[in-house]
Parts: sequence; structure tokens; C-alpha cells
Amino acid sequence: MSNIRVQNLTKRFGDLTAVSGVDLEIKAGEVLCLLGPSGCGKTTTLRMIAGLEQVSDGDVYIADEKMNGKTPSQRDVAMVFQFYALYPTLTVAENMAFPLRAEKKSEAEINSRVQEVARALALTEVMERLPDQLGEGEKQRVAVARAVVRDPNCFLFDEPLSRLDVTLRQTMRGEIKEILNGLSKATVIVTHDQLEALTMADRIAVMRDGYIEQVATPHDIFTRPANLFVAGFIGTPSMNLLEATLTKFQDGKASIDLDSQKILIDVDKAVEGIDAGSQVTLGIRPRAFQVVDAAGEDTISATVDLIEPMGAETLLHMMDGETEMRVVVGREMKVHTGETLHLQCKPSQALIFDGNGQLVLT
Amino acid sequence: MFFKKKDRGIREAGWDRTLITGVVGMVYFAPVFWIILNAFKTRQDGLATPPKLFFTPSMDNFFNVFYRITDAGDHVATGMGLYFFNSIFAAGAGVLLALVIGTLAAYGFSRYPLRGNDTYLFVILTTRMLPPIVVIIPIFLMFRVTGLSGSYIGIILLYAMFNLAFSVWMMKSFFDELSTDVEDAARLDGINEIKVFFKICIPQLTAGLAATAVFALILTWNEFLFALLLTGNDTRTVPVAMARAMGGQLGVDYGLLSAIITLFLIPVFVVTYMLQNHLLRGVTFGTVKK
Amino acid sequence: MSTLRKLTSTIALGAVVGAFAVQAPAHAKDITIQMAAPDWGPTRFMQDYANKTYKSPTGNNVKLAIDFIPWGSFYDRVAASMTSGEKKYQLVVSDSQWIGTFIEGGQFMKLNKYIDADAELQNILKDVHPALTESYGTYPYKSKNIYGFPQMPDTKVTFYRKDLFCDDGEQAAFKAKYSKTLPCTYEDWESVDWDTWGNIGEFFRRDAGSKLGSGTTPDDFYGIAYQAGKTYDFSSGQALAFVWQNGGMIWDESNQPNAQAVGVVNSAAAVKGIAKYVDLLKYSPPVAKTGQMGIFAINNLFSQGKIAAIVNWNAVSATAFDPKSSTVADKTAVALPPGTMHNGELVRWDVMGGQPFVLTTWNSDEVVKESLEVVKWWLSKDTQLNFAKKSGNSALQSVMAMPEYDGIKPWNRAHKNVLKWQKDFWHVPEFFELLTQQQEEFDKAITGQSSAKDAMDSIAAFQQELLTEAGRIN
Amino acid sequence: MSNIISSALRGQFRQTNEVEKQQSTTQQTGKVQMNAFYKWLLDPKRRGALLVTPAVLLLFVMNIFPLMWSFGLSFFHFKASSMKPPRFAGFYYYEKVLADPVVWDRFQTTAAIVSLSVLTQLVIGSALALLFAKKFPLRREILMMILTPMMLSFVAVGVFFKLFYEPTFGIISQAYMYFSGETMTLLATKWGAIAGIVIADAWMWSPFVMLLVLAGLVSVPDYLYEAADVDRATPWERFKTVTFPYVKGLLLLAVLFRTIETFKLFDIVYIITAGGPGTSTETIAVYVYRMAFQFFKTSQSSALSYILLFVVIVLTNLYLYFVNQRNEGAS
Repeated sequence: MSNIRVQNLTKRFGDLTAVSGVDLEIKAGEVLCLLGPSGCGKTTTLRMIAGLEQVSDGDVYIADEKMNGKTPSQRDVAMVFQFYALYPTLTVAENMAFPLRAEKKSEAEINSRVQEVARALALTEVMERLPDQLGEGEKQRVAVARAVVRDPNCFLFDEPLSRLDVTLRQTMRGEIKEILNGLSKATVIVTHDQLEALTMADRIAVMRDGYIEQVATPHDIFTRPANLFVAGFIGTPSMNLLEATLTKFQDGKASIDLDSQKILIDVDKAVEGIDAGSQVTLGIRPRAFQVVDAAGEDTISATVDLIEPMGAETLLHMMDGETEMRVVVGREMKVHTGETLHLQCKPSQALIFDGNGQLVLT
Repeated sequence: MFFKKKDRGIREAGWDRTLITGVVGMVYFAPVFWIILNAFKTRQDGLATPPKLFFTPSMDNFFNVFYRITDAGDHVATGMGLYFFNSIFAAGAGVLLALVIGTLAAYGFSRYPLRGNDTYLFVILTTRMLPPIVVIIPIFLMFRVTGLSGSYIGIILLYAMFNLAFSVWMMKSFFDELSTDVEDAARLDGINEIKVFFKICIPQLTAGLAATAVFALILTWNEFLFALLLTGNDTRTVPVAMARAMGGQLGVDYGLLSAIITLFLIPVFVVTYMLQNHLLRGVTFGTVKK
Repeated sequence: MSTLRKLTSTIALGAVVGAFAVQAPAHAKDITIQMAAPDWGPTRFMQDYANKTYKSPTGNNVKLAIDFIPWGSFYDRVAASMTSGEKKYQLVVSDSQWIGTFIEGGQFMKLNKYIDADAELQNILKDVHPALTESYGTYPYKSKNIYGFPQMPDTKVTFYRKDLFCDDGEQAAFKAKYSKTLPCTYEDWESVDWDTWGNIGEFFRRDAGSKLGSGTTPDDFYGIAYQAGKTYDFSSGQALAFVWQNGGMIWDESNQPNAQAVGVVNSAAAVKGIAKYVDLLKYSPPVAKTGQMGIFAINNLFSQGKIAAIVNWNAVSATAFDPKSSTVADKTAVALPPGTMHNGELVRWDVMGGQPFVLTTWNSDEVVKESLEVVKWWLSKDTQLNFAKKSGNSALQSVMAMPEYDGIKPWNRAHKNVLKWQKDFWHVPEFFELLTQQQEEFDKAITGQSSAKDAMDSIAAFQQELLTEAGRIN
Repeated sequence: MSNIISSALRGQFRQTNEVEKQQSTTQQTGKVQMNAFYKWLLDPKRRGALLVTPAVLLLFVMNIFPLMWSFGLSFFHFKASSMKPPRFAGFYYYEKVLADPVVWDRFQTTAAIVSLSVLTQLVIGSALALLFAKKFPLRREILMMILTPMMLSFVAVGVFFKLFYEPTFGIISQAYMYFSGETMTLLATKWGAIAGIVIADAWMWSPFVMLLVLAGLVSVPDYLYEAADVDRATPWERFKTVTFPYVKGLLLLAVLFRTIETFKLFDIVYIITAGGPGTSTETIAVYVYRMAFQFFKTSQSSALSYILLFVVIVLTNLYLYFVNQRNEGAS
């Protein structure tokens, strides 16, 4: 089975602990995205799986075989590097053939295989060029081609799309996803781009400061972020996280004191377990609001401070006293700065985080 | 990341620049030109006042490089042909050896830093700081004990040592500039460490190797003191044999000396010319931070 | 250390044994005598002539193999060989002043017992000019200990432009100006002293375009020059002649440890001599001001027709007669160098040039014996006569006394006559230190950085301290 | 497209792959001991040391060992010319050397020559580099004319510059005479002689500095120049903010290398001036040579050399420290 499992994976550089006790399991055919801000340890984790870094602690299993102490080549993994790491002195064709040559395949086999992959990735035109003479998109495709040309245990991608422009990135995202779909290998993609993660991953592992914050499907990560960090990190514009006091919970609705307003709002049943009067954080995504005509007990009133048209939608920066809120409304809605709007949260879109910043959830 | 010609700052200048640098170059080259000219002059022409730019060229000096006329009027070979071979062989092999060993060490220093890495590098550099005269007696003694004295292997080892510091320093800076990702990619592609070094690193460093080789060759080509004391009659190099043109009855035989210098310049000049592009690219590649 | 030493000597011994390995137990052995020598005519002749004529009287098959080392690096190569214990050479050509270092170091061999046991050698030594044996072979200088034999004897003589000195116009003008005869013939030069030499210098100083002899000179022309360079002994080789001729002395190594330096070396007579030496440089070409007027510099100036007369080593200035390197080959004549009137006599004390060759200490009796046979062959009348006819000077009085001798080389007559005036300076191991400091001080005086008096005082003080520390002065 | 890729990549290679994997495991039965040794030797932890070993070995045998030998001798009474065994002397020779006013004088002379020569090389080398930092016809060929002096031997440069300075025959002297009407005796004074040495040495080695600076110049990205042009920077500002930062590192490296080499300057001095006039140009290297090879004061010359080495190491470290300070301050 082509799966990956890491247990208690830890990496220390001197006094610095880059990765602490990471546990992950990636099944064959599954795509896991390691997502996090720069310096969170995601690349180090990837490199330890690849065998490019020695583990300080913990175990790496690939295809159910313990890989600690094995060299990268013994692990039989394919990796696409952030800067592609194409062999600058070899042509595209030679780059692609390189891993197969290392496996001592016959020339005929290598040729047909390389041709096949080149055709699939639309590289046939550039086979005789050197990496220096390629565009960014082409380099990226060559890097992918070199990884998929062989039949490894699993795939590792390190920020594979970060060097591409927006259009190219969208295209490649689709292509890579399709390729991976067809391969039924365990795949780990490291990225700092949540859109990449959300679109490509079967599951996402959000990392911060060497720890895994949450591992879940893209949908769950988005709708049920495990804590304030994940909630704030995932989603653009980012989620409104409002400091609040829980005053009462009744019939699935919570009464919440905001800075200057009170609101009655639909929340998860588990909120029941929180003592009235506790400090909580109310999380509402900018797109989870709808504007209503009149203030009610389930609305928040806020003043439009700044208007950012984003094409199909418009982003409003609103102020409620000292609290800033982001609200996304339809393009057709006409608003002016200084106008006061009444915002109602869409049903079951409000999240409550407890005093420790953990999501309160049944 | 990688050196690319097209986005670096070599701008075009026209023939006017050729003119300016041409004049500067000629002024700079004038002493060498004078030496080469001298090789074709008789002693009288060479010491003539005012200096002679136009004269009947004579090949006598070049003849005298290779043949000596005895009292009896016989022509006897001076062995200079052998000495030219010796110089090329000793310097070439010494540089090559230094390059091989130095590149390995540079790879080690760059990729697997030891504790106190910088100290080791500095110690290697200090070996070039001492006047060679200080170590010459122990080396001479050691060579005699080991039987290396007068052998090719001895002088080659010595020249390798001579160039090692330079090679290590220069090659390390080249390795530092190389992306380690490419090496990692190769490891993941399933090739062993030896192949990573030879198939991945070395092909990327041809410019750096060429530059180091040229510098090392230039520094070794004219080495005199060690060659004087440690080569034998059969392994003598040209710089030592060149002294034949100095001293003796005439003092310096300017014509003969010029002829030897001129001939001796040709190999190193040709090598430098051939590798000139690498020389510049190599130095750039190796030492400039992005 | 001692183990290593033993090891090295064992290996060296092995090498020597290997080199002289017995080919067959029979009487005729193959023996190679390795000799270190500078690469020039006199030693090239030795090799060529040995190849042609040498046959050992012992019946062994002896080959003389000279390792020709360019002059420029000769000292360094020999010094390294001697000090490292290389033991490669059986015979070594050496400057006479180096011998003390390597005698005390144990590399050069004392020969008295071999000479005492060999009548033929004694006869040869009787024929060798005594000044040569004394300068080349004795240590301490002038003692009875013999270490070396002449390889290439050399003296300083005057090379002059006979076309100028014998020009009627110049003769008349000189007479008018100085009331002296401008020396033209060898005999004329016999009475020339350094004052007249100065007159000549002043007289022949001509600017470019002036009349000179029967034509005009295209360049600035100068009258006289002798060596005054900082390199090696290129000022001491001449300056000490002035000291001696004025009655001064150098530190007397034959009278250790009583001889002093201070008060002797810087005596009034010595200072007077050096002052004269420096003063006469004002008539020399401008290179004299730089302290770089060595023996080759003056030779070039003379050969290229920039100068009327020079005093120089005959071995070096012989090239003035070679049309390949000289523009004045057919206009040059040789005479005695000038002297100094001292106590009513024209004295010509001067510094001996040339080189001896010596035997080394690490050889078997048989090899020593064969080496001495080579010496005998070299100092035989036949070899020496042929040497004198080709590129060398004979060491034998009997050869020099032959009627044909004076005609063989233009300088032979002068050379023969000045030999008896030749002295050598120090043979002690401190030679290089003494020489270096003396050259520095002379150079300061030559380039105007100090006076002759200051220079000589400094030299005397330095020698006193150095030699006292070395235990050579009490 | 996706279908093609998927079907292609699911490929039929898997089988062969697995066969090979099995083979590789069966091969692992071999000489256990040798394997253990290789394993120990090839452990990644030792890889750095392993790679460096040949270099260290060569340096040790050819350089460190003789260095240690002569370093040891500096603590003993020993004359290379004599066959007497060495006697322990402690720091006697170090004290002697440090108390020697001649040594101090030679150090000052050396410092003057080194600083003047390196400075000249820096100025000329940089100027030449600026000239060659653009593409123009025949650039390669003209550059070779500049590079040639480096390929000559010190001895050749010494001999011919001495000839060039010779008042009667030298072309430099004759040119001077032609223009000024006066005789040139450059080597007659202390500073003239130093100038003579510096000119020859700087002529020979400015190309080296030029190469390094040129390498820096051609590495400046074009867009920086363009940005400076857009910002209407003066040529000086452009040089200071754009060009110099790229050249600085290499320039400092050039200074380091040239200083170390010039400290050892021997042949050129020995041939051109022989240390004269008087002792005006006696450098420390010439003094060490005389002491070691002519006076055979082996111990004393070793002691002096190690003091020299110490001075050079201290200077180098001070220099590197100073450079690093500046760099940190700047960034």
C-alpha cells in the first residue's frame, strides 16, 4: 500500500524546535495539504518524510515500512520542489529520463515513458531545451513530469505553484489535481496558499509553530475551524472574530454581549456547556451576513467605513464602535460610507470559540 | 537563482569603447610586447638607444633556447623541450589534483559543515601566508627521505598542495551558490551520493572549475623556488631552466630570456584565452550574492 | 630526531652505494663523479673535455657528470643540497667565500692528508699560482689547511676603447688638459693610477651629439666605470681594492681571535680608500647613482659603446670581444687596472675572483681517490692549456709562462701580471652576514645616503659585534 | 487531457518495479564485515569529514608537517648548515627577533610597499574593470592583453622592469629623457625605488583585481540600473547605491588575497633593487631569505616567519572583523 504515516515527528535545530510531535496518516490515493504561514515547519516536515532531513524524534512509515535512517533514494518517493530543482545542465527530455535511468530501465522503456508523459503534460515541443530556456509554467510542468514519470510510493510537493502567475496557477492547480486523482498514491502538498489547499486537498493539515492545529477535509476546515488560529487563517476575507460575553443560552440561541450591542444568534448546541457570563469569541464569516432593513434582536448595527469593490461582490469594512467587521455583500447593493447597516447572520453560520480559543462544537 | 546572462548588467557599448580600451590595452601590454619583440632581436638591437621598433628579426634566440653551441662548434640540445614538457605536465597534473581534492573538500565544507568549519577554512588559507623559504628545508629533507626528490610525483604533490587553499576557497563559494534542491531532487530520483556529486553538481560547476583551473594554472605556471630545489635534471621545469639566461658571462641574456618567456607564455595564454568566458562567469557565479 | 637522522643517513648511504654499485667483481669499476657547477663556458668546457679525454689511471671506468645549474640559482641549489644532507655531489664548484660555512658544517673535506700522501698532487700545487691556492683553498684564510683547487681563476683588468684612447686628437686634448699621456698601449696603462683614471673619466664625459674620437657620439658618453652594485659582492669586489691599496685592512681572519674590526676596518686609510672609490663614481653613467651598477651593468654599457673604459672581471668582460654581443669587439683592448701610489710604489692589491672546486666529505676512499684523479687531470698542463685556449683561465704558472700564452686571449698578459696582487676576503661562515651588511653600507655611501666614514664606522661596529658574538674576536 | 494522463501514469511499470525491489534485497548478503566498515565510513554523519580528508592529508604531509618542523626549530638552537644536533632554546629567538630594530625597520618598509602596491592595484584594477564592464567589439582580445602580465614569472617581470628603469638602456628612462631632457635615475632614492617595485608589482597583479571587480560589475542586474535611471540618480549615486554593493564583496576579497601575497613579495624586490638603495627596500621576505638561506640562522628565521605569520593572521582577522562590522552596520 502506498501510504504515508508519521508518528510524533519532531525536528530540532539546536535550541529551535521546528517540528513538534506531528502525527499524520495519508492513505493511498489521498492528497494531504500541509498549510500554514511561512516558518511553521511544513517544509521541514515534508523533507523529513522525503528523507532529506534526519528526524530528531518520531517515525516515518512509507508503504507501511519504517523509513527512519533510510536514504531518500531508498524511500522511493517523488518530489516536486518549490524552485523546481530541474537539472540545469540536462535538457527537458534528459531531466525526465533521469529518474528512470537511475532505476536502470531499458532505453526503449525510458523513451516511451518519457514521450507518454511529455504528451500528457504538453511538453513535446520543448523536449530539447535546457531549463534556462523555459518559461515558469513549462518549468513547473517539467518538474511535475519528472515526478510522475516514475512509479514511486508517494508524491511530495513543496509549494509547487508559488512561482506561477495567477492564471497559470489556476490551470496547473486543475492539472495537478487531475493527475493525482488518477494515481492513487499518497500525496503531500506543502503550501501557504489556502486556495491551493482548499481546491487540491482531500484533507488539510494546518500547521503553526511546528504543531498541527487541525487536520480535516477542506469543507470542515472552512466551516468548522478547530480554533481561532485556523478560523482566522482560512478564508478570504478572513473571518470576523468578535470578542464577546455569553449571557444566556436557550433553545439553540445564544444571547451575546458585544462591545455596545446585544445579539441573539443561532449557535451550536454545545454552547450550552459554557457558563453564562464567560468570555467567548464570536466567529462569523464576512459572507455569512445578510443586510436587513430594520434592526432586530438578531442583528448587529455597524457603520460603513470603507468600500472595496471586488467585482462580483463588494467588501465593506464596517465599524461598530471600536470593533472592525468585514462584510461581503452583492455587487448590486448600493451603500455609502457613513451609512449604518443592520446585519443579520445567516442561520447556523455563527461559531462560538471558548475562552481557550477552541471551537465549541458538539 | 541561477546565473543568467540575459538579466545581468552587461550593456552594449560600441566601437568607441573598443578604441579606448584598445589604447589602454596597448599601453598595458607594452612591456610584454617589448619582451616578445626582444626575442627577435640581437643583443645589440635589444640594447640599442634609442630603442628599435624596426629591425631585422633574428631567430637566433629561439634556436638558442633549444640548442647550445659548444667550444668545438657542435650543436647540443639544451633539453629545453623536455623542460617544457615537464612544466606542462607538472603544472597540469598539480592543478588537476588540487582541483579534484579541493572540489571534494569544498563540497564537504559546503554541504556537511563540520564543527568549527570556518576555522578549518582559515587554517587552510594560512598555509599560503608563510614565506615559502621557511618550509623549504624541511620539505627538501622530507623529499629526500621519501625519495620524492627529483621525481614527478613529488613536484606534482607539491603543486597540488600549493593550489589547494585557493581551490577549496573558490570551489566552496561555487558550491554555496548552487541550489541544494537540485541535489535533493536527484537523491529522491534514486541515485547514490557519488552520482549526485558527479552527475549533478559537477556539470553545473564547469564554469567554476574552469575559472579555478585557470587561476591555479597561472599561479603555478611560473613557480620557481620549489621547482629549483625539488626537481632533478630530468624533471626540471622551465622557470628553473630559464635561469640559464641570467648570470653566466653576459649577466642577463635578454634575447634568450625573452625567447624563453615568449615560448613559455604560449600554453598558458592559449588556455586562458580558451577558458576566458568561464573565467568571468566562473568568478561571478562563485562569489556574488544574489 | 636522532632516529630520523639515522634513517636519513642510512638511506643516503644506500643511495651512494647504489650509485657506485659494483658492476662486476673484476678490477674495472663503473664510478660516476657527480659535480655541482654553474652553467657557463668554463664548466661546460670541463664536461666536454672530460668526455673527450679523461681516462682514469686507476683502470676504473670513471665518468665525470656535471650537474649544470644556472648561475642565477646556483647558490640556492648548492646551499639546499649541502644543508639538507642530500649527499648527491662528490665535487662542488663554490665561491671561495662560501667554503667556511660548509667546512664548519662538515660538508667540504680537508685535503692535506691526501696531498701529503701524493707527490704528483704536491707537484701540481707547486705549479698552481700561490695566490690562487691561498684564496681558493685555505681555511681559515692563509692557513695551511687546503680544501679546494682552482676551477676558473679570474681577476679584474681594464677594458678600454683603443679607438678613442689612441686617437690623435683625443691624445692631444688630454695632454693639453692634464699634462699627462692618455694611455693607449699596455705599457702606457702600467703607470696609470686612480687619479689619472678620474681624469679619464672627466675627459671622456661627452653629451649626445658631441665629438668623440673621429666621430660624434649619438648618446651621452661616459669615461669610466667599475662595479658599484648592491647585489651580492658587486661593490665589495672593487671597493676593498681601494681599502688595501691605501694601506687599509679588513678584519684579519688568519689572526683569530686577536684581530679586531673596530679601528682596523674603519681606519683612516680604509676610509680614504672608500671615499676615493665613491668619489670616482661621479664620472660613471647615471646607473651608478642607483646603486645598481653591477658587473653586468658596466659590461653592457661598455659593450654597447656608452663608455670609454671599465675595470671588470675578465671572465665576464670577455664578451666585449664577441661581435655577437658587443658593438666594440674590434675596438677593445685590455690592460692592467689602475693602482695607487703607496710609499712610492704603485700598488695594485685587488680582490680575487673566480671559483675553486672542492671535495665533499661523504665519499668512500675509492671515490675520494678517483675525485683526486679528476683534479689531477684538470690541473694537468694539457688540460689547462686547452682550457686557456677555449673559455677559461689557466691556474698553472707553467702554462702562463709559455711564450704563446700572452697571445691566446687579449687579457692574458694583464691577468697574469695582476695575479700576485690578489687577495680574498673572509672565508669564515659568517661571510654572508659580513658581506650583506657591508654591501648595504657601501650602497648607502654610493647612493649618497651616508658618507664613507659613516659607512666604514658602521661596518666596523657591526663586524666587531658579530664576530665577538661568534667567538672569533676576543 | 486528464484521462490520458491518468491512464498513462497508472501504467504497467509497477510490476517491473516490484521485481527489482526484491532483487535489491537479495543482494544484501555479502561480506558482512566489509559492509559494516563501509557503512561506518559512509555514514552521513561522517560524510563531511570523509570528503575533507584527502585535502587535509595532502596539506598535512606537504605543508603542516614542514610547518610544524620549522615551528619546532624556532624553539631550538639550530643551524641548517651545521651538522650539530639542535639544543633547546625556549623563546630566546622570539625575544631576539622582537628586540631587533632591523626587523622593525623591515616591517615598516614591507608595510609601505604592501599598502602602496595593493592600493594601486585596487585603483587600476577597478578602473580597468569599469572600462571592460560593457560588451564591445574585440572585447575578448583586448582583455587578453590586460591579463597577460599575470602569466609572466616574477623573475621575468623583475629582470625586465629593472632593464626598463636602467638610466641608459631602459625604455622608460629613455622616454622620460625624451620628454624632459633629464636623465631618470628612479632607483636612486628610497621612494623612487619603492615606486619602481610598486609599479612592477601593480602592473603584474592589477589584472587579478580587475577580474574580481569585473565579475562583480557584470553581475549587477539591469533592472537596478533602470530603476536608478527612472529615479534620476546621478552617476555617483548610481555607483554608490547600485554598482558598489555588488562589487564590494569581491573587492574586499581581492584586497585580502593581494595583501597576503604582497607580504611575501620577494623576487621582484630582490631583482629590481636588491633591497637598495642602502636598505630602503629590504622587505621582510628578503630579510627572511637572507637569514634562512645565507646566514643559516635557521631558528631565528623560523621565529621571524612565525611572527610574520602571526601578524598576517591578526591583520587578516582584524580586516575580516572590520568588514563584517561594516556589513552588519549597513544592513
